[in-house]
Amino acid sequence: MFAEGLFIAFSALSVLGALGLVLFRHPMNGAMSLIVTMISLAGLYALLSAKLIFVLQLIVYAGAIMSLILFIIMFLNIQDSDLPEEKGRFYYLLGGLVAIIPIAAFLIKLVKGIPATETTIVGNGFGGVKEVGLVLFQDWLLPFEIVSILLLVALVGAVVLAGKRRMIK
Amino acid sequence: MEHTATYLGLIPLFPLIGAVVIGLLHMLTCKNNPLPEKLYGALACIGPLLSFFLAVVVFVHLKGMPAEQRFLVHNVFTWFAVGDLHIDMGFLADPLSSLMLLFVTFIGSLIHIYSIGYMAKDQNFGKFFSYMNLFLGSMLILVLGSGPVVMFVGWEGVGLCSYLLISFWSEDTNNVLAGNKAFIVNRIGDLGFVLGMSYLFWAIGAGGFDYLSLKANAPTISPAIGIAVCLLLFVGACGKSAQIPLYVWLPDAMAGPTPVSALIHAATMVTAGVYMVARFSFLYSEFPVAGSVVAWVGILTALLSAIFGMFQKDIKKILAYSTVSQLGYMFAGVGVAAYSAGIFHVFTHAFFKALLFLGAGSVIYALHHEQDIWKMGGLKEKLPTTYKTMLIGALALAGFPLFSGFFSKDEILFSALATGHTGIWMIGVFVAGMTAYYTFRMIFLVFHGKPRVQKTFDHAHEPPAVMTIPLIILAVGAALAGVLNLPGIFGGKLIVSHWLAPSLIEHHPHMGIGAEVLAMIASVVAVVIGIYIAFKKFGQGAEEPEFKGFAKFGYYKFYVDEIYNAVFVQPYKGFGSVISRFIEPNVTDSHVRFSSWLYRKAGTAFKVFQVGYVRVYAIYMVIGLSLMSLFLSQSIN
Amino acid sequence: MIQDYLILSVILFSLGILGVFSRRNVFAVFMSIELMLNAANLAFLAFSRLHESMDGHVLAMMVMAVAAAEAALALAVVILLHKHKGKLDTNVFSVLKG
Amino acid sequence: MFDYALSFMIFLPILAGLALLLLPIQKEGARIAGFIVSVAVLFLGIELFIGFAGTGAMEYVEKRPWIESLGISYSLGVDGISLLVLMAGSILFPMVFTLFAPRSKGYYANLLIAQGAMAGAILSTDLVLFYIFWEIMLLPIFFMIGLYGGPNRLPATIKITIYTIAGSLLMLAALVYVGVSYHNQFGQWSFDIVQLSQLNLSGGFAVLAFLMFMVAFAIKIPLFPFHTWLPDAYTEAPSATTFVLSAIMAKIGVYGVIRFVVPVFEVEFARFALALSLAGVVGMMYCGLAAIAQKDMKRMLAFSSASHMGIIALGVFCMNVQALTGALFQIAAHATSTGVLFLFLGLMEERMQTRNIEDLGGIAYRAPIFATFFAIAMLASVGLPGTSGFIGEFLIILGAIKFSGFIGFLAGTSLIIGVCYMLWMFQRVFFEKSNSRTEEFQDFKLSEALTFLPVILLILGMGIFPQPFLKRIEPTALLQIAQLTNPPHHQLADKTVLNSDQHNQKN
Repeated sequence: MFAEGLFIAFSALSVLGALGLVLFRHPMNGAMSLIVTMISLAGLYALLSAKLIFVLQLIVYAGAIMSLILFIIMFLNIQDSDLPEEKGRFYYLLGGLVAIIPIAAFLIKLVKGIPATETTIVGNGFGGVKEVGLVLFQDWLLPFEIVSILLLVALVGAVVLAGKRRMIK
Repeated sequence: MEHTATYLGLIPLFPLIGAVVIGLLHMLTCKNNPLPEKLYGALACIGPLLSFFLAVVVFVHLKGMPAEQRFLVHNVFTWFAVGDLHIDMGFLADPLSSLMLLFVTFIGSLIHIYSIGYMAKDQNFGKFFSYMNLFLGSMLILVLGSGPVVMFVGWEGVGLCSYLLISFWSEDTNNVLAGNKAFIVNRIGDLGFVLGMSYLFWAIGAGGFDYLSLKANAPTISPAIGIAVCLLLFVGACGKSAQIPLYVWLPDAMAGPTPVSALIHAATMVTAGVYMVARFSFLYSEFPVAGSVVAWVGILTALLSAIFGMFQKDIKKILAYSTVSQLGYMFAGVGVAAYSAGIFHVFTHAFFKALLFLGAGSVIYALHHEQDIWKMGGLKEKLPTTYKTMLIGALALAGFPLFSGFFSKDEILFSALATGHTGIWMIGVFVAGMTAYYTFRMIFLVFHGKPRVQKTFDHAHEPPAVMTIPLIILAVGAALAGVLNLPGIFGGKLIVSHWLAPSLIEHHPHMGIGAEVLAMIASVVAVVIGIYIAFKKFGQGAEEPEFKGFAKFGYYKFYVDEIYNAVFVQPYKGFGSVISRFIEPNVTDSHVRFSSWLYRKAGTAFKVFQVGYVRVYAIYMVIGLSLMSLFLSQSIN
Repeated sequence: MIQDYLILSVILFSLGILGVFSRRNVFAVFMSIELMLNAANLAFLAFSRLHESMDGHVLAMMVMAVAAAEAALALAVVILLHKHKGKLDTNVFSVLKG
Repeated sequence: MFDYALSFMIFLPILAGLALLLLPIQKEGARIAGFIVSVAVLFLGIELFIGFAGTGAMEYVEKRPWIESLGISYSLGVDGISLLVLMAGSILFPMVFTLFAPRSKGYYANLLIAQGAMAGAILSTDLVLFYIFWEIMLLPIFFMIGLYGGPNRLPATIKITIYTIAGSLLMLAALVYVGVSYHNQFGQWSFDIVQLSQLNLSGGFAVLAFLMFMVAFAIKIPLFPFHTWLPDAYTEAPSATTFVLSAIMAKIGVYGVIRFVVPVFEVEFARFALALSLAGVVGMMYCGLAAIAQKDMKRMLAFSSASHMGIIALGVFCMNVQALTGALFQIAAHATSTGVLFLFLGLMEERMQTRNIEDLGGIAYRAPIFATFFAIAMLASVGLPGTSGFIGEFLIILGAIKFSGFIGFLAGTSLIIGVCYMLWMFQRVFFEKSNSRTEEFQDFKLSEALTFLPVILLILGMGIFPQPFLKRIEPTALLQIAQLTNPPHHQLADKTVLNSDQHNQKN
């Protein structure tokens, strides 16, 4: 019961946060509501016995990435006048909704076909650091290395892009 | 003597080799160090003279054979053979072609010699003789060809040379235009020839496409095809021999040097059509209808061009129209199946018309390229030889009794009468009078009376011997050639007709001797009246009259050239430019233009969706996904 | 129930798409993409739980790594854009317009 | 080595062309290399011509399986149909390298590749192999016009490329249809033309496929009304490329009809022969008329070339041995006459920087050798007896008369139409007074004269002694016509099905 209550609470929060992200005009507000979503998602991860990811979600996502975004938003010192007017966004929203609903309906229909399983906590260190680490370094070594290269490339790219400003001047 | 047949191939070959050698020499040296004219002159005369010599040998050889087997065939090599079609590069000498051979090579040689004098100091002396030799070679192929296709080689070859020589002084646009006209009109005739040959081949050509086989198979041809072939071939003859409606090129062809006019446009090439009809006598004699068409076209041409000839003032134009007119007589002759008479007229005409042209050439040469007879006069003292020889030529042309033209022309008219073509006979007699009139108009205006332009008269002088000697030789021929075919009433034996008989299929109609004499008297009277009128009007010297009414109409040749220009040439050009300016880009290309237009329009239409905002593209993607989902939802439950 | 997690994932993902569609603000678009990544992560983990296999966890980690890389690059781009055009409006960039 | 002569003729130029592209060679070196390669091919071609027996069957056959699962093989061969086309290509190609100021090495590489691909298309006896070479052929043309052409080259390039590719795609579809039909009838795959000729095709799809093939070839020939790419492309291409297009590539269209369409679609071909031959003569007259209104000499020659192609195509559609042999002969004759005129024109353009007819005049006096050579080629192009042009034209008209008197008459008008525009042009360019531009016209240099001399001799030689050529063509033409008039029997087909059934059971 407790777990279900938590699930309902977290899911409600995350949906609300997502809605806020979509609806708030100022990016700062959007970012704040996204953080809410992130944190409540972290809770959901915990309910799914993903201990490591729960932690990573909090540290990396809600912590590092979001603070980076917030930092940039504040760094740019965005005024209301900088923001686009976005007059027609509700029409877009409505149109998007019409387009999305069949997809969502289809996906939900698919999901319904999955055998019902309770989400009780799995023991035996499922989702723990050691276990995930073993899987990561045994079965997923090559993708892992590739991701590291991706990160490196992203790093270099960011540096190059940031450096361009000086070249333009 | 069994090698005589192999000479046949050599006869055209000598002038052709001459043409190539002279042409190469000229081509390679004319720019930097031109070779002396004497060298070219000598080289140019070797080929024709050798051919003449061989022609005599062949003639003598044929004469030694029994009359019914008088033919020599020499197939040099198989020219081309596809399916049933088998064409040998073969040469045939029979009485008909050997006669043509003799006078073509003879007159050709004389005119080559004459040209050495006439063309002196021309910067393209070598080129001229190269073309002349080429012409003679082609003409000999035409004459000797053993079948229509080989004949066609010569036929086109002489047409080409005619073109090249008419436009010989090619810096003057008018000359080139005249050359173009000659070639194109000839080609119209050639179309008829080719079509005629093709139909003939599919009708009876499978058994061999040479004259001897065709002659053997001719009776099997169906009348419809036969008449069609005859008429198509006659179209070819019309083109080459300047008959209605294709005669227009010949007067313009006088733009070429005068020896060219004499050799090509009077003596030899233009008579090729007559020769061809005679060659196909086995076909024409089967279908008298076709023959009548030929005869009527011929005599009408004779009438029409005689009318034109009466009003011209260019000495060469007068002679040109008289040539067309005489060619009309020849066709009237072969048309009424009097082939030997027609060919005999070809023969005599070659002498006297070549003579007249060369004489005219001498006059022109003497007067420094003055051709207007109204600017001449009284030249008989200055140019006595030319005058005497031309007078003989004129008498022969007019058909004055006992000169060569009299016998040949009379033979034709008599045959027309005897075969029941009274209309042709009457027109013929009338035209004979007109011929006498315009010929002597020319003679009187040029040689008699007082000089009209004193300056040119003073500078006039008799041309060198190299030019006058051919004149004298031709004059002898023009005066006496008639003797060869002296009809019975003069105690003659019709030698030429008998000689030609094995080659031709004809029957000699007979009428009473009284009718023959009466007919002859009629034409003599016409001739005398013609000469008398000419003497009355021009004999004492006359001034250039103002052309009015019919005379003006005649002087402008009934505006036929203008009509042709308006009806054929301009529409042709106009059609060409309509096609290239309008139809090609707008109609023919329309399917291409339409599809490219469609692509462009479709592109513009779809451009609306390319708003440039990535998120809109994402919407497209999601719309697609959503449609896919709708579709997929159906398949799961 | 696992289905509920997955449904939630679908809902969050749809909201992310809607955000991308309807917003012209670069940050909002960027963060909507982040939201979609998270929705995907949720699905990974839910399936991982369903099969009791930890491959999903590994994938979720990689998604995070990619998200981090993306964030680094995207934010660099955003800064550049802002410097060039002085605006955060995605409609300013429409060179692909046909 | 001689067993592989055909492969050599194809791949030697192609490989040499690719090597030129890769190696660091100067343009003069590329030109010499190209010349050497094309002369080597020429010698192979002459050897081949002399050794050709003329039995009517394929000779010098090379055959090895290539894509076995679809029955596609690498099979080459020469017979009377392909011999003269091939010879025209190999004899005329060396000229392209000796004339004109040197251009970049890419140009020569493209020329070589074009030569190899054309030889490939001519020699292939497998439909798929033919298709591949057919497409490769277009590639160097695309580059040569697009990179080295005149001022309006880009529209011309796009037009020729899209036009011909549209045609080839139709052909590809029809080709698949033919292959599948063969599989349905005989139970096995084959694209070999000898086997395909046993097909019995009927029904709407057969007609459709036939038309698709015909459109593809009609575009290449080009047959009226698909000729509209030609004036632009011929005018804008460099003269040597125009020469290649006109002398060889257009011929491959005609060749394709004879080789691949006639044996496979006998019934449809006979049914459409009248309409097609009408397209041929109408095209001849239309382009001939258009030629007279052109101011640009090259454009005029382009129309003249199209006009002649109409006549050649007519020869194929008349369905008798004279016309077919004439068409095959005329293919070579046209290459040596009208094709070569483009080379003359190229030299004139190089000397005078213009090809506008009105700017020229009096060249005959300045350059007698040039004028003589040009005149001989021109006379051959208007079909004067004694030159190569006459034999083919005469045979075609003769055959056309048999086929239909009306068509024959229209075909005959080519005698007149051709002369009209050619004389008109000759008058304005070579006769009349020279102007300041043509005053200094240089006659042939020795090297140029020597280059053209063999062709001039060939024009005269083919006109006076055509029999050695006709003798080699005729047997194949006879076979082809026999096949057209008596299509293959059904019994033969049944037998083959039986055989293939056994074959299938074994597997």
